[in-house]
Amino acid sequence: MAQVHFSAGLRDLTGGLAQVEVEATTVRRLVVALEEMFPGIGEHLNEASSVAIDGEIFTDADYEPVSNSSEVHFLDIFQGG
Amino acid sequence: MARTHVTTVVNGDETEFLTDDSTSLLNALRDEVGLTGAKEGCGTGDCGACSVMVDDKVTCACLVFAPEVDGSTILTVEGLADSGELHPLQQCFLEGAALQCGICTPGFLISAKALLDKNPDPTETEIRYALAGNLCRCTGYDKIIRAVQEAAREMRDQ
Amino acid sequence: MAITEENPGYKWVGTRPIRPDGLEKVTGKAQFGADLMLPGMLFGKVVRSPHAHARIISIDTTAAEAMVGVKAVITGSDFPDLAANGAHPSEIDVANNTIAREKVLYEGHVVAAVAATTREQAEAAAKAVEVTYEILPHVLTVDEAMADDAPLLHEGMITKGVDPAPEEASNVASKILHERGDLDQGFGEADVVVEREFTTKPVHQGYIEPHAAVADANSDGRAHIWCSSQGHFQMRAYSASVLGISPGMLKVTAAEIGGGFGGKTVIYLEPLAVRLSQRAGRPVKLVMDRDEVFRATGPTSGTRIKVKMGVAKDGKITAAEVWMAYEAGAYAGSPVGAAGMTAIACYDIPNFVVEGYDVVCNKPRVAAYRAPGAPMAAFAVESVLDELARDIGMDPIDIRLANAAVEGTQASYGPKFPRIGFVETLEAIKDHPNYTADLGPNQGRGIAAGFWFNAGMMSSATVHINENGTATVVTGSPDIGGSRQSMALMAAEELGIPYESIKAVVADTETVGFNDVTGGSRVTLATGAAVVDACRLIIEDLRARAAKTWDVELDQVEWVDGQAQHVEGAQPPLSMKDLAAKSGRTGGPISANASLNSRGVGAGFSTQLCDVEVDPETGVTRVVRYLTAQDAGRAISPDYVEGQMQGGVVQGIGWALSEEYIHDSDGVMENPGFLDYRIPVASDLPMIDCAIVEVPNPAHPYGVRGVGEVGIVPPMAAVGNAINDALDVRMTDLPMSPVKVLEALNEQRD
Amino acid sequence: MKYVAPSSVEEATSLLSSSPSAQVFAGATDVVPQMRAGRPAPEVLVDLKKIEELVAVANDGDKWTVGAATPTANLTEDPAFSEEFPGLAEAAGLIGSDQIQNRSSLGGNLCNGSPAADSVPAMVVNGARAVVAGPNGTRVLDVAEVVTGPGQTSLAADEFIVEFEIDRIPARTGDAYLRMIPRTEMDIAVVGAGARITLAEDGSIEHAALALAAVAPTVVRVPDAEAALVGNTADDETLSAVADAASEACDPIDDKRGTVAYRKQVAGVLAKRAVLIAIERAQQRNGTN
Repeated sequence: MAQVHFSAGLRDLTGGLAQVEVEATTVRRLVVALEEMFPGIGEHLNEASSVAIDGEIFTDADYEPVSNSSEVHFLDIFQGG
Repeated sequence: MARTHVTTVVNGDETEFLTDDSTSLLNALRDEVGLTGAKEGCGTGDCGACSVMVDDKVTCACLVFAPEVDGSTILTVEGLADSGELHPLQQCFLEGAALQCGICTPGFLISAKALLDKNPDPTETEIRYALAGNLCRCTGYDKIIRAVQEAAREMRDQ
Repeated sequence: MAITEENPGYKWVGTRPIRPDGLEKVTGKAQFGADLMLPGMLFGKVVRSPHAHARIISIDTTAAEAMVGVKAVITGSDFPDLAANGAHPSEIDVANNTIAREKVLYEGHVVAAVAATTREQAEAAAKAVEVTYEILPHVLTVDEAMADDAPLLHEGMITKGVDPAPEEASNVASKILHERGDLDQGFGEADVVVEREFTTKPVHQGYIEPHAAVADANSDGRAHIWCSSQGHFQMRAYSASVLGISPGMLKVTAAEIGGGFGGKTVIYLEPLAVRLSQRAGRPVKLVMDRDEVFRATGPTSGTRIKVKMGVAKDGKITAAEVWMAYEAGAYAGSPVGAAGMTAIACYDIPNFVVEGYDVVCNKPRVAAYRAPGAPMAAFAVESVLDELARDIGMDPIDIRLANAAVEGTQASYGPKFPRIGFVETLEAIKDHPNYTADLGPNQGRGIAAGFWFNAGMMSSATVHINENGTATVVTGSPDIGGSRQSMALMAAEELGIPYESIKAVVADTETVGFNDVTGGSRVTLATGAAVVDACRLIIEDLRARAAKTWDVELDQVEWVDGQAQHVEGAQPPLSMKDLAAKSGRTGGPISANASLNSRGVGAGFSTQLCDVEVDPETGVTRVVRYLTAQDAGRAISPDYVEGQMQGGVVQGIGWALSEEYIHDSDGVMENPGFLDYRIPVASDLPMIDCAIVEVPNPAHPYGVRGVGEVGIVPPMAAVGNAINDALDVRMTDLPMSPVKVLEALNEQRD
Repeated sequence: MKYVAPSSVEEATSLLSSSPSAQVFAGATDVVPQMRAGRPAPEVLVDLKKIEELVAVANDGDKWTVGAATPTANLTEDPAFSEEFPGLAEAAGLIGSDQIQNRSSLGGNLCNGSPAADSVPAMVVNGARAVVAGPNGTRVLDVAEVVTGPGQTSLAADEFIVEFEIDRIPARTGDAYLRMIPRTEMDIAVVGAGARITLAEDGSIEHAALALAAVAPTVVRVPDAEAALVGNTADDETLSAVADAASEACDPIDDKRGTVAYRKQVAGVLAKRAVLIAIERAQQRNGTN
């Protein structure tokens, strides 16, 4: 099961949970699973977050593979200069 | 209002143009003569991107009214190379990576030429002060100063 | 200076040849945004609000329209109502920032635009547009904007990120929060705790080229835009959105760009130029004056930041508490999010809370500026860390080494760091002679560090092999600081042909696949990866053609040193030139495209060492020596890596000492020119010594990390720490101007 | 706007008299930025640079005359002038970049009426006089009498300055000018201080002049500091009195470039430093010219 971590800002949407374990093979499926657990979070994750999988940050990472040992963090989107 | 007829020598060529009296030399060079090498960065003499030589003196073309240069000789960056052979400053800017975006480069080249015309062996401090009227936001000036030092060296050795 | 790994025998990567576009730029031929002239072209001029906050009661354009030479006048009503079309709120903000509808939200906000035959006519017509305003009370700073009874910029703005959501609207667009561990416990374990409050003013990117756009609209609704921007695909998308048309109706050609630093990732003039051109039926050029650039385009945020940190005697940071409020300007979207993620990212801190607020106020909408958000936070955190090191008597490098994030550290913003080079930058400073150089009277030395994510995002590249075996590398990433060179160097390395045989070009939106903006330090990494991919496709193709020529299996052919070789030497090699000359017989032209959403972004770190001399009687601070060490991953083009490092440092020195937006009490900017908005000039500075650190990014074919941004993160704290070292005064308000330094010295003397 | 370039003083005065909205200019280094900032353009812009005596530097043995439109670069690059009046030459040389130096002039710097004009304190301490041309011929007045307030002069609308007269510097006399700017170049003075000192044969101060820029609506003399110096040497007590008097003479404002408190304090610092440099130069100039 992938370890999914939520930043403090996201915990309003997870009922205060900082971490959950989710079975998924891609980021998109992971988000679908999270939406089932925490209704409303999916839209936020799709719109306002980038994702780090095992330390590597992705934008628009819907089909990026996630493994059972993956550590996944959703991050606020930021802009470069 | 009738426009003023101005006769000049620009980069070695006799050049005539018509201009409004309130038009700057910079806009006349860019719009009427078609030489867009000199740039407008501020329009108030604070950035040096429009530096040109008027009768062998470096100045900001944005502060000169176009009719003032009637009878004058003007050098812009387009006239710096000699029949396609780059001026040592141009070559040293290229080799020393003394430009990033390149918008300030024409002005720096003209100012540096004005300096080396007067002072062929300037110190680093003299170069820095002579180029203080030319703003560069990309390079932090380091490579520009080095390029001018190198060009001065090469020109002295010639 | 390769720190961890020697160059693995690269022939081109890491060399310093002349850049591909250099000749045009030293001879005045390069065409920047304002340089294009088209037949029949009109000159445009924008009408701007003189008020910081006002309701637009009416706009009367009849007098302007009647003037000699005037061909078009437009206002907000000439653009679609995106809100009614259900557009995303961020798109609506972009549109409203481009041209105001009901309200103007800052001095300089566009209300109308005109196009006329000459500049002078356009300027006169712009003055003749009559706008009636109802002036509203304004707020200029986070303090004013967050006050209980503050006038609101946006009536319906409810703070995001707060649970439960507030019922009342405010000027706070959002709240961010990062926390870990137990703050009380952490401070309890500390031997020394320092708490300080810092303020910074908005500062401008200060590119020397004002924004410029030329548009030529056709009667079929299509239009061609030439503009200087950090991303012409982005300009196309934004323009299409503001104009309410499909992006495919617009073709955007990237002019050369005279500096951006993040400030040209956003849109100002392009849709106005298109609409004027449509109305007039002629091409229209719009160019900003310098004062318009200052009044209406992208500064970065003014901020208020509070930092409390504790350390144990051994130098370990036990806890950190950071509170920050960032000005967004007129619309939500300050870089406080990135500030929150980067503030303490250099260090492994067990207990922390980082809280931030995105606050709108009546100033121009902030735009990205080099590592957006990070420098102000670093100023605060690195200043406090300096003070902590002094209090426990520890060397400033050693305290950073004691806490430095390394591979596997759980970053403050969440994930674990992959291989990073922060420690190596600290060591590079420590090993440099500047670290132990003698200091004179009234001189001091300061250290500071910084972190930036760098970015990947989307890029496309096309590589063509010409009939003589030379190559053209086509990308859609505007070249701000020498990226054509890094593209050409990587292509030369891949293809095995000389750098001089490669032409690297930046193509328009119809000639190459999509590219995200030149920003986020991403081009060498991501567009570079697309170039590498395209080159590898070319090589596969060339091997296949050689195999065909020799009538052997593909696996019998390898590509070495720019030629196809038979693995057993059974055939004389076929050079790129040979294969190109016969391409018609082996399958036609040799060309390949690659498009990607980049993977493998590698974080960047910089540590900097600054020596200053302060005049104790006037408060004037001069930087006398400067060293910057930055992990480039791999320096593809060392000249331009150094250029990025040096340029970032000097922008930071300006931010530290002399740059600031100054507004009067009416919210009118008082220093909208380079005379009083003081960016550093050549005589203000010493040479900027560079130590390029190379800890290759394992996820990139050449180890690239991205170098454009992190260099601006440490300088303000490095300068402030040096001033403190010189005269024992802790400066907490940027810029550290002579007035403020002298005030601090006077207080110290009293 | 019409541009005209008369070739004689008479032609220029008649042009000025004929158009109420005519304005003279030399280098336009202030005129152009002011027009860009929205000041209405004059109907007639009179270029003074084509009038020979306005662009000349001469020494007739008793005095120097400097044409009012002479580019300040000509002045700083004149070795004899710079040697005699290093303070005035340096002050003139501080007006902007090299590009500006080829356009800026003492006449323009003065008549623009900025309280922060660098060359004005240096001219004032050197007793410079302005030769003013008008429809009724010329008159001479002290430079200190020309500017009456920010952007305002005592000249009539149809008058302009032809040249400046500066008496040759006496023996044992030196001048100096210092300014404080946040950067090293390209800034307007936040505080400026010009000093001129004549030493007696015994090394004490025989005559002193001190003037400050950017600390009041016009350049100000500091008589109390001058009095404190005369008859004394530059000991700590005297210098401290100079600094106090300079600070006291200030009537500054808070603006984007500096604060009242800062200007007062730094005026004292620069006054002291300028006096010391002037004394050092006076000591080096023992003989006559």
